[in-house]
Formats: sequence, structure tokens, C-alpha cells
Amino acid sequence: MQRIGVFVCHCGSNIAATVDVKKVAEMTLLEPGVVHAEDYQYMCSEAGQEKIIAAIKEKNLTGVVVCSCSPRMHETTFRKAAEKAGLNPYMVEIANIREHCSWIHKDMEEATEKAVILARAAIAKVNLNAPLKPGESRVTKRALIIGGGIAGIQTALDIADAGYEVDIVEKEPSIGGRMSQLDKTFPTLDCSACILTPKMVEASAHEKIHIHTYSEVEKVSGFVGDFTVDIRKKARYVDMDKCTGCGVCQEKCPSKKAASEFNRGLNTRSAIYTPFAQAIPNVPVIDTENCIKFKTGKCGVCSKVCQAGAIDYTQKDEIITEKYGAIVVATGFDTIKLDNYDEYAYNQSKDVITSLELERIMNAAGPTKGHLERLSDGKAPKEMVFVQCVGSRCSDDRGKPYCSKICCMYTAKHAMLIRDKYPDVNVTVFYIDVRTPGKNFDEFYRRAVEQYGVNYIKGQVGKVIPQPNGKLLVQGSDLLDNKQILKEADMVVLATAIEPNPGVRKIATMLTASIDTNNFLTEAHAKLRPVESPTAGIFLSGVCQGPKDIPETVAQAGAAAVKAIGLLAKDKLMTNPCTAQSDELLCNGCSTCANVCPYGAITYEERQVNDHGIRETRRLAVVNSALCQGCGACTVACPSGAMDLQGFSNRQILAEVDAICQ
Amino acid sequence: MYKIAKENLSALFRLIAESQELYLPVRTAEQVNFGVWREDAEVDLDTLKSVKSPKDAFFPQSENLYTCIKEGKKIQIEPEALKEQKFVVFGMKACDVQGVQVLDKVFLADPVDTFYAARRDHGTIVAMACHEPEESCFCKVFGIDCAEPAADVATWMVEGNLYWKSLTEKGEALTKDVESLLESADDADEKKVEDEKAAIRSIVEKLPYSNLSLEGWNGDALSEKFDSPLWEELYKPCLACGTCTFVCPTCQCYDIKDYNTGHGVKRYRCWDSCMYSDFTMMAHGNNRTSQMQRYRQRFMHKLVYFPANNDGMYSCVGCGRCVEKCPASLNIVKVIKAFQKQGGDK
Amino acid sequence: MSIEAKEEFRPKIVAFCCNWCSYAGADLAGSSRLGYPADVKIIRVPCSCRVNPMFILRAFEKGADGVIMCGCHPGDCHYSTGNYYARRRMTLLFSMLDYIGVENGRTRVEWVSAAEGVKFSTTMNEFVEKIRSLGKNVRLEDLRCRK
Amino acid sequence: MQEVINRAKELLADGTVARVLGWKAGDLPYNPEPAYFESVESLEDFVYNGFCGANLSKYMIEASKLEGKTMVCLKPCDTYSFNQLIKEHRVDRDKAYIVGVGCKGKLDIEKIRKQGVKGIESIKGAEITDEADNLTIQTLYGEKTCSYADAMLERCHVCKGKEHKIYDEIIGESKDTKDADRFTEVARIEAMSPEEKFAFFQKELSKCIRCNACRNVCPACSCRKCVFDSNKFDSAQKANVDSFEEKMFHIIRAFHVAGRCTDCGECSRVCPQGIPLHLFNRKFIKDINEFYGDFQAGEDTEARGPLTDFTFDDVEPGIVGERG
Repeated sequence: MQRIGVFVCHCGSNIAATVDVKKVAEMTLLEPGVVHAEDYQYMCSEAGQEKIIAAIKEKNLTGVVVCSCSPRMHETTFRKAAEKAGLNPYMVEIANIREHCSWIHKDMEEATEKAVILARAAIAKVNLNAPLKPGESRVTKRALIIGGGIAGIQTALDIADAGYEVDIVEKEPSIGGRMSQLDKTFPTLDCSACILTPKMVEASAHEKIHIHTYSEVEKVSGFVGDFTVDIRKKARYVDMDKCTGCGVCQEKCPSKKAASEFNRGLNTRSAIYTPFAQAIPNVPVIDTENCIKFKTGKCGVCSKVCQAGAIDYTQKDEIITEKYGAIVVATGFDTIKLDNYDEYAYNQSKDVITSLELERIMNAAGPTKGHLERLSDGKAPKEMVFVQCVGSRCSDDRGKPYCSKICCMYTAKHAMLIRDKYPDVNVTVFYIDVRTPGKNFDEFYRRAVEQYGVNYIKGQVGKVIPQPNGKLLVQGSDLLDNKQILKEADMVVLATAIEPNPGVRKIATMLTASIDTNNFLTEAHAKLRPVESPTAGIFLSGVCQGPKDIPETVAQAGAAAVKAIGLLAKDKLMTNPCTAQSDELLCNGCSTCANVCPYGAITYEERQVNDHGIRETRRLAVVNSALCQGCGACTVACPSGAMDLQGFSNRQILAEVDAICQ
Repeated sequence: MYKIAKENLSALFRLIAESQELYLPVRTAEQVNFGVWREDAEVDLDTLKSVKSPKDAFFPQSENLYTCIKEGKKIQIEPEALKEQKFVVFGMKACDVQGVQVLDKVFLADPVDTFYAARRDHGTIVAMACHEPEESCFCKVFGIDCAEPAADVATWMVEGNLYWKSLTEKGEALTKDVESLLESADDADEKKVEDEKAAIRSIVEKLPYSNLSLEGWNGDALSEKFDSPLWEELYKPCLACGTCTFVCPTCQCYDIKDYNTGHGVKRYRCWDSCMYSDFTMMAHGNNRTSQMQRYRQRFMHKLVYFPANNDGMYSCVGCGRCVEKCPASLNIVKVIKAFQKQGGDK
Repeated sequence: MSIEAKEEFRPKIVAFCCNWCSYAGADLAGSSRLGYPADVKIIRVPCSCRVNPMFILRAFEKGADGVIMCGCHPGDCHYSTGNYYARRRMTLLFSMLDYIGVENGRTRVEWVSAAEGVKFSTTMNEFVEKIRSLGKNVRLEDLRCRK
Repeated sequence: MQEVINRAKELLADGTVARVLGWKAGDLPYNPEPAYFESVESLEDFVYNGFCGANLSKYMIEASKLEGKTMVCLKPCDTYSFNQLIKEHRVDRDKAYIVGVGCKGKLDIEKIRKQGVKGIESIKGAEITDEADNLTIQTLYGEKTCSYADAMLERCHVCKGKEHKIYDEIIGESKDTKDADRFTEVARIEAMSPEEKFAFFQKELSKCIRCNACRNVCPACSCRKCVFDSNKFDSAQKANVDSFEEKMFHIIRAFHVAGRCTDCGECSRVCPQGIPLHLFNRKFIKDINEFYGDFQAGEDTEARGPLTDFTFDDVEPGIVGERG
């Protein structure tokens, strides 16, 4: 039998105003095992904790129940206090009589009665608690960054500068990400490549940073401080060590009809290619789907022209396995597919483009060498219409419910750049709202309107109709003037919603990092822990967490780096002792538990057991408590009840149920 | 002897039930078991064997012994009241009546089981002769005459009439209570009953198990039977369920358990089966660790230990329920035969 | 229904809440002072997948009139997949209870995130109302537990 | 039958197997028992007829622990159970030599008795080789006949098919005896009002004597120690209290075997009180099929069970109320 002390907190008047705390203390004294009960103004205060410590010592308490605020607030506080008094911290349970009682009920009698029941449940549970001891696990001093865009690069640089090894895994043949596709950046209009490329070079040259491009994370196991990750390095068919990056192979490659991913499919590239001139590493890859050698077995031109002898058609995908202490997700975004938006005629007309495509058109290295022209006939446009919120802030399931955040600013940028370079082009922007909070942002937008004469119309575009004369008829509404607008345009640019990179869900599942319905990774706390995933050891950098622009991304990248560094700086971590355990005499060895374990924490071994005199070798489940995170999925899957969860055992939970229902 | 027309039986039951509880074979969801008579109960006197024996009229499958009521840190104990009202069990067969005799040996011996004793004191047994015995019956092997059940009242169902003969004081008292519905039987009726008895006995002679020999099964056969290697073979198909035990009219083992009601504890006893792995489980474990031992226990108890302690009385009455119900088709007859065969082979 | 009759029946309701989302959602309901009837008592579990059908049946056996389970929204599970298993388990269990004639409003699953204090409170208000309309659980309780 | 015996003799003689698991003739016309045969001579008691309903898969759990291989006779429906047991690592495939025995539907003595047959002396037509459509039953009270189909176990009317899902060799012909839909009864109950449903199950379960025959015979209930026998959940109860207990037992039992139950029908076959226990298991099977796609446990040894699997867009538990 336990000797339990109950401590009822007034929380000033937060609890005491609606709950008769004295009565709660008095009533709990009648419960089995309770040998001490008292109430106090603020249990979490130094003096309150002293009371707990004193009672533990004086009355030889073996269990403590604190009736107070949510365990999410002060469970740790009270556990530490108990530990100071020499009691195992896991012998403390909290009855939440504030958030779950005093704050939501008005009637004192009712609230007091409920508080007593909640206390009774906690007492019933403590009666079955057993001391638990957290384990220790080591920290591998190496970080993995998934994604080599500006977010990943910045995080990598910051962690590497602190002295830790960092690996970047990027699925494309080069790092650089979306930012490398941009022409200019708002609100300063400096050249994107000019500010990104030095960072790329810095990362590739950093002795602590190891870049795996054309690679993907294949498998993740382990837990905070000790992840094991398999990385698939896709075969490039070009020897990274031998290639000099001369580019002759790309020039001579006879297959040049593959759509250029980097240029958003607006032009083509060769089958052996680097995505862009400043690619890092500057080593091409062979796209086997378009390579004649791979398709027909004939050709081999690249191999013939390569002076360095770097071409190797026999290369195979390679899996490398590495251990990491921390993982940063920086998987970025893509624009949504516009298949659900037939009204904008994106799939019908080449002159309806997305803003990201416009970036490529405006870029000197882009498909039109930086000339603004219609992709259908190469003519210079005279009328351009920009449509905002295409798929953003959408109330039905065609698009996204959220604001993509960056579109207002880049559209202002585009409008301004066009009006600056081609003053004869009329630019009209249809918008729902113009949202430009941020340093120098609104000023930027006002410049577009006031200085560059961009025509902003509050209203939505209902339809874009390609005309026989090659023009586009835009049907829109002007809400301020309350009239319908019909406008003939040469080009229509859609501010397409952004969404997290589609591959992120798979990665989140591998990392057991939680993800929301929009596929943005969830942060541990929306306000107080915005760069950490609720899954320990996983950090979030950039748009994978939510829409943001470049400065925000860079800031968050740094913050994620600091959090990762904080983890890597530790030598050891305490592990959660509330893990599953299997009773070997009840285990059937049926593998059902292992089938539902998200952490691969359950393995099986053949072992000799002595079951009340019957000695036999049995197949038994074994929980690796370092891997187990204590979700309890296995405990319910197990039909015999062999699998149980420490700290939330079957009997403990049933005792709570009984106490509440009595 | 009295008689009552079959169609008047419900009036008889109603009359009995006016003054006391009446248990009798009732069909519920296609199965016949003894239950309390109610106006809407589907009484079934044609089915020879109820699934469960009627022993739970005297020894219920589950019965409360006492209740602990918790108030604060005080505990109050309320013993369960003993049976105080009279009741009638109607339609028991000779084997089941003998089953009660077996239970008497256990529960009425010192120390007397007061719960059982109170039920026995208040219960009147109206037995019925077995109109058409079945192939699983072997009561004759134990000297039971199913044509003439020895209870408080014996009855026969012949050609649309129930014939009624009280055999004890309790039987007389009950007869008096229901006299208004009974007619006196005449000589012709007596003759009919005698003919029925003869018919029953002649069928019994033809039953496949009637000539089963119990030779070698007695209180002195302990070590010979206990150590036989045959058990190792016999138990193998056993699924370790409690079907045989729970349908048996003589099995008397029970477990005592506590049920937490939230505001106290109810201590109750309930039937237990020696076939169960947790039977007589103690802190150190179980004293029978294998199913072979448990299986052996059941038959050793019925055919050796019980007679050893009860002047040769077997605690099997040949009702044949286990023969019909065992999921693996095992039964006491097969055990007896297996030993016989082995003896013959020697 | 008259006020007196309402006071007569005070349902017992057990709410299993996962630690990461729903328990926090209940905390948020509390700190936002979004009230719901005191009949609801919350039991904290690490994840909705920790909720064994036995717990739910046990609650009914001991006299609960309604049992509700709350977990993270599908896709948001802290343990990534726990609530998916819980969802299947509860769907089947509830279907079975319905099948044996237990009024299906007595059980409910609701996904409540840490940010959904309002939803938590609304859900609990609705659920209590539903249970009040169904009345006492007499089909699954063990009569021995009655006072 | 003789073919099976001959083969068993060969396998025993050449040392392929150390024992044969089959059925031994009973002492009444209808009660053969599962039995092990370790010698060629002992096989003279071997029998395989219409009353050999017992699913021997479960016995293979213990047989897998013995030295050497066991030749086990499995009917088509039994092989599903065997597969499921392989999946759960409860039997050792390498320890079994599976002879798939032919089956043309198994008989239920209770169904014969229900037709008013008593005092049975002999039954003709139950042999596996018999082609007769009727059983001829000699009783102490005269000769009776009864159609084979009317005497078949409930499960045979919803036969899963004549195909053995796993075997080393097949001896004898099988027949698909399906003449009813297995979900008809479940659907009938589903359509009842809550009051009727409750009354139906209350009536059936009030007969339960907690003998555990359903559990102990069930190949899916292969736990070394059942939760209802252990103190892990404070659920060890033997009482037969006419309120909640049996419901708890049967619901949890059905839940524990949900997605694992092959619908072999053994539970209903052995229930001494004739409780249609398969109605619980089939309810789960029906729901699983409707909610998560058709699934047959024991179809193979690999497929992930429906309760250890999920999809992102599974139905919500609220569907139960919505279906009305």
C-alpha cells in the first residue's frame, strides 16, 4: 500500500474561487492510501514546493498527488520537488482541477465535487504507480538537413559554423532550390542568384558540410540524438571525382528534347544536364528516360567526348547509412497544379503562365534570355493581367485555405520590373486584398501603384478566354466600382498558391513528425516553439512549416540551427521512461505489436522461459526502450495483455476509470 | 397416486408459483435449461436433458456471500441472507436427483455450507421419470432407476396425463397445496404407470452404455489409476474448457472472488472447473501444471477420490451431458472404456 | 423537460484525451473559460491508440453513461500513426456496440487539436446533451455497481 | 478415408512424419475425437467422416513443439486458420505435413437431434465416400431419415469454397456446400431497432455459462494466457452474472480476433448452449469488408491484418450513427 500525500493548490483565486479547496483536501483523506492532505495558496511557488518536500520527508510518503493546474504546466516542477525529497519523480500525479474544473465551472458545489473525483482518479492511479527511471542515450554530433534550398543551406552553414558535421540531402542534381529560379527579390530588387550563389559556394566549400545532391532520404530509424538514416544516392552516371564540369557533354548530347525542370518546362534541355549554370556541384546527371544510350543501347556520345572519362553508364544507386543527432527538414515548396482551374485557361494557352514561370522568362538565363515575350508567338506583350490568389484563400477543396503570403509582394515586384523595363506595357492586377506587412513592404507596393502606374483592381477574375486572334479575354469584376470588366490581354500571369513539396508527407512519416492537413509540418508550439517539430530532434526550416518569404526563411533557418546546435552540444539525453514493456510469460510472439509500432522498437527473440515450471523456448517480443516513444499502440494490439505501458498501465487507467465511475 | 391432464399443467404451475418460486425446464433461445416459471415462460417437459443440470437451484453458478460497503475509511460488512422462502424444482430426472445427493455429501458434511443447506431445506424436488432415455444415458451403471426417481414427488408423463406420487413429507405438503388441481389415480392408471416403467426399463437395457463396467474403479484404486500412462494419451484432445464441468450435475468446485463495485466489494462464489489452468491457483502458482494432470483430476475425483471418501459413492450419475456436449468428444465413458481395454489387453 | 427532471439525471461521462492534442485542447478550453458540464471527467492517455476497448467497456460496466475519445486529427498524431489505428479500433467497437443494441450516441470520437479549445468545449456540451437525452445507461452496466 | 490412412502409414513408415494428427473413431456413431497416431498399428482407429468437424489447426500449436513433423489432416476451411497461425508465428510450417482432406460439408449432431431424433444407434450416409443425399439413422425408437444438407453445420451452408489454401498434398474430393449468404443473419440484426437488438443478444447471452469452449476451440484465440484468465486488466472473472459480464467477454473476444478470425465456425459448433457466436465475428468481418475493403483472414500468410493497418482516409467512427 502506498502512503500518499495530496496537495491542493488554490492558485490564488483561480482554483479557490470556484473549488472548495479545503473540502477537497478533507475528502481525499478518506481515500485509500492517503495519509496526508493539505491545501496552499500557490503549490508551484518555492514555499509550496517546500511543503511537498517536507511532507514527503516527515510522513514517509511514497506517492504524491497535486491538485492544481494542468500537468502540462507544472508536472515537471512537482516531479523535481519530489525528487529533491528523495522520492522517485514518477510517483507524482497531477489532478487538473484548474483548466479542467475551476475555470470552466461556475457552481462551487459542482466544481468541488468534480475536483474531488479528479483527485480520486489521480490517487487511484498513484496507488498503482511504480518508480521509473529514465534511461540515457548518446548524442551523435552530426546533423542532417533535408533539402538544399536557401533554408537548408543557411541552417547547414549555421550549424557547421558552430563546429558540427552537417549533411545536406537534396533530391535535385544541384542545391539552390526555388531561390535559384528567382530573378529578382523583393523589396530590394537585388538579383537572386547574386545573393544565393555565394552561399551555395560557401556551403560546398565548408569543411564540415557534406552535400548529397540527386539523393533522397530512404529510411529513418532511431530517435532524438541517435537517428540512423539511409540515403539513396541516385546514380548520376557521371563520376563526381573525375568530372571537370566543362559542359562539353551537354553541348554534344543529341537528345535535347527533355523539358527543363529548372525553367519550369518552358524550354528543353539535354539528356545529360546540370539544371543551371551555377549548379553546385557542377557535375551533370544523365536523365535515363531521355538518354538514347539508355533507351536504345546506341549513342554514347557523352562518353566519347568526355576528356576526363567521367561518364559511367554502369553506375548504380548507392545507399549510404549515416547516424545523426538532429534532423532539420527544409523541403520547401512548389506551386500547386492548376488542373482544377480551367477557368484561367492555363492548360489551353501558352500565354497564361504562373508567376514562377514569369520569373524564368524575366531571367537572363531563362528560356527567352530575359526578354518579356509571349511564349505562343514570341511577340512582346502590350497588355498584361496579373491574377492574385489563384488557389490561395480558397474556401472549397480545389485550392488551399491559407494565404500563400508571398504573392502580393512578388506580383508588385513583377509589375514594377515590367513597367520599369517596358514602360509601354500596361499592367493590371486583380486582387482580393493586398497584404504587404513587413519592413519596407507596403512602401514597395505603393511604389508600384504610385510611381509605376500599375493598375490595381479589387476584384476577382472569373474567366480567361483565349481569342481567335491570339489574345486573351479576361472577364473580371471591379468590386469598388461594382462593375464587370472585360479586358483583352496579351499575357495573363497567375499568382499560383504554393504548397509544401509533395514529397514531404513521406518524409514526415519516416520522421514521425506531425504534419497538418495542408501538408505543412506542425511546430511543437505555434508561438513558443515555432522551429521544432513535436517529435524530439526534428527541426523545421523554411516553407515546409508554413508560407514565408526569403528573409523569414533565412531567419527561421538560423533559429532551427540554434535549436539543433543546442541539442548537438549535449553529450547525453535523458529518455522517457514511460515505455512499453512485454510480460514474457504472457507474450504469444505473434508480431501483432511490432506491426503497429511506428518506431520499429519491437523485435523478437527466441528465449528460454520458465512458466511456472514449464520450461520452453518461446518467441518473445522485446521492446527497445531507447526507441520506444510510449504511444501505446502495441498495448491495445496485444490480445493477451502482455504488452503494457509504464506510467500508463492498463491497471492504472482502469483504476482511473473505476474512480471516475464509482 | 394422483394425476393431472397435461393441458392443466400450466394451471398447476401457476398455483405453485403463487406461493413459492418454481424452477422447471424452460426453453430460451432454442435451448432448454431450468429457469424460474413465469406466465410467458415456454415450459418444455419433452426434452429429456436440460443443457445445464438443475443443480444451480441449490448451488447457483454464481452467488453472493457478503458485501463490504466502504464509507470513508470505514468498512461495513453485510452477509448475504440465506434462502428463506420455499421453492419447487419441477421435472428433475433421476440422475439429477442423485446428483443432488452427491452435492449433499459435500455441502452438508461438516462444516455445513449454510447457503446450500438453506436451499436444500426450502427446496422440494418434483422428479420426472425419463420417458425416452437416450443413447448417451448411463445412469443404470450407477444403480439409478430412471423409471422411478427417488425425490419428494415422483411423476410420470403417460398418454397426456402427468401421474403424481409424493414420496416424502415435503412431497406430501406440496401435494396438499395443489390438491385442488389433482385427481386421484385409479387402478387402470396405476397399470399405465407400471407399463411406462417397464417400457423405460426395457429401453435402458438396450442403451449402448448400460453395460459399462466400473470394475476396478473404487476408492482403493488410487495409485494404480493415478500412475497409469494412459492419461498421457487420453487428455490430448482436451481443449481445457469447462463445458463438462458446467453441465455436470455433480461438479461442486467453486472459486471465491471479489468484485469491486466502486463503493465496496461484493465477495461471491462461482463455479470453477478443474479443467481451467487457473483452478486452485495460489501465490506460488498452480499445483497441477499440465492439462494431463487437470484432466486426470476430473475423472480420478469422480471415480476414485469421491468414492474413497463417501462410502463408495461415485460422483458421476451417468446423465450423459458431458458425452453430448464435449467439443472434442471426450467423456468419462471413453475414459472408463480405455482403462478397460487396457486391462483386457494385458 | 423540466428543470427538476434535468437535475435528477447527472450523467457520468468519461473522456479519454491524448496528451498532445486533445488534452491540450481541453486545457485551452479551460484557459479560455469555455465551459462545459462538470459531468465530463478527463483521463489523460499518451495517444488515442492507447485507448483499449476494454477501458471503454469497463467504464460502461461501472456505470458510465457515455464515453468519448479525443485525439489528434488524422495526420497530426504526435506518434504519426496512432490515431489511425485508434480510428479503426473505435469504428469497429462502436459498430459492435450498436449491433448489440447499445444506443450509438453513447460513444463518440472527436479529433481535437491543441488549438481547438472552442471545439473541445462545443463537443463536450453536445455530447453531454446527447447523453442526457439518452438517459441512464442500463444496457451495459453491471447491476452490482448500483448504489 | 482409406487413402488417407494408407498415405499416413507410408509417411509414418518412411519417417517423413513422427505422428499423424487426425480423428479417432468414437464410441457412438457421431463422436469421433481429434487424435494423434504414432504407429502404423494405431491407425486402425483412424476415422474421417461427416462428424469430423473439429478444426485441427489449433492442435498444431502444441504439435509444433514436438520432435519431428506431424502429418495433419486439414479440411479446406481449416487451412485458413493454419495460414493465420503461421502469420502469427504460432505454428511452425516446417513441422507440419499438411494433408488436405476432402470435405463435402460436416454434420451437426444437434441439428439431427432437433429433428426429433433420439436414441441413436447407428448413422448411415455420413462416410466421406458416401454419395447419399440422406442420412439413415437407426434409433431405439425406430428408423429415421434426414437430409445431409439439413444436418450440416451452419458454417457449411456458407462454405468458403473447396480450395485448400495451404497443403503438401490433397487426398479426396471437396465440394462447395455454400447455399446461403453468410451475412444475411447479421444484416437482419442490423436492421432491428436498438431495443430488439438488445433483446436478441440478451436472450442469447443469458444462456452463456462461461465454459470458455468457444475461446478454447478458437484457432485465433491462441493466447498462452487469455486476458480473461489473467489479472492484467482485473478482468479475470468466472461469474455468470446476468448483466454485463458475458457481453464484455464476447465483445472483447470478438474484438481480439477481429481481422484474424477466418470464420471457421468452431465457436458456434462447440457452444453447449447453441449461442450463435459467429454472429459477433461475422459482424466484424462484414464491417471490415465494408469499411476497409474485402479481407479474408488466412487467405495467405502475408497480408497485413485490417486492425494493424490503416489508410489516411478511413471512415470515421461517426459512420456507425450515420448508417442509421
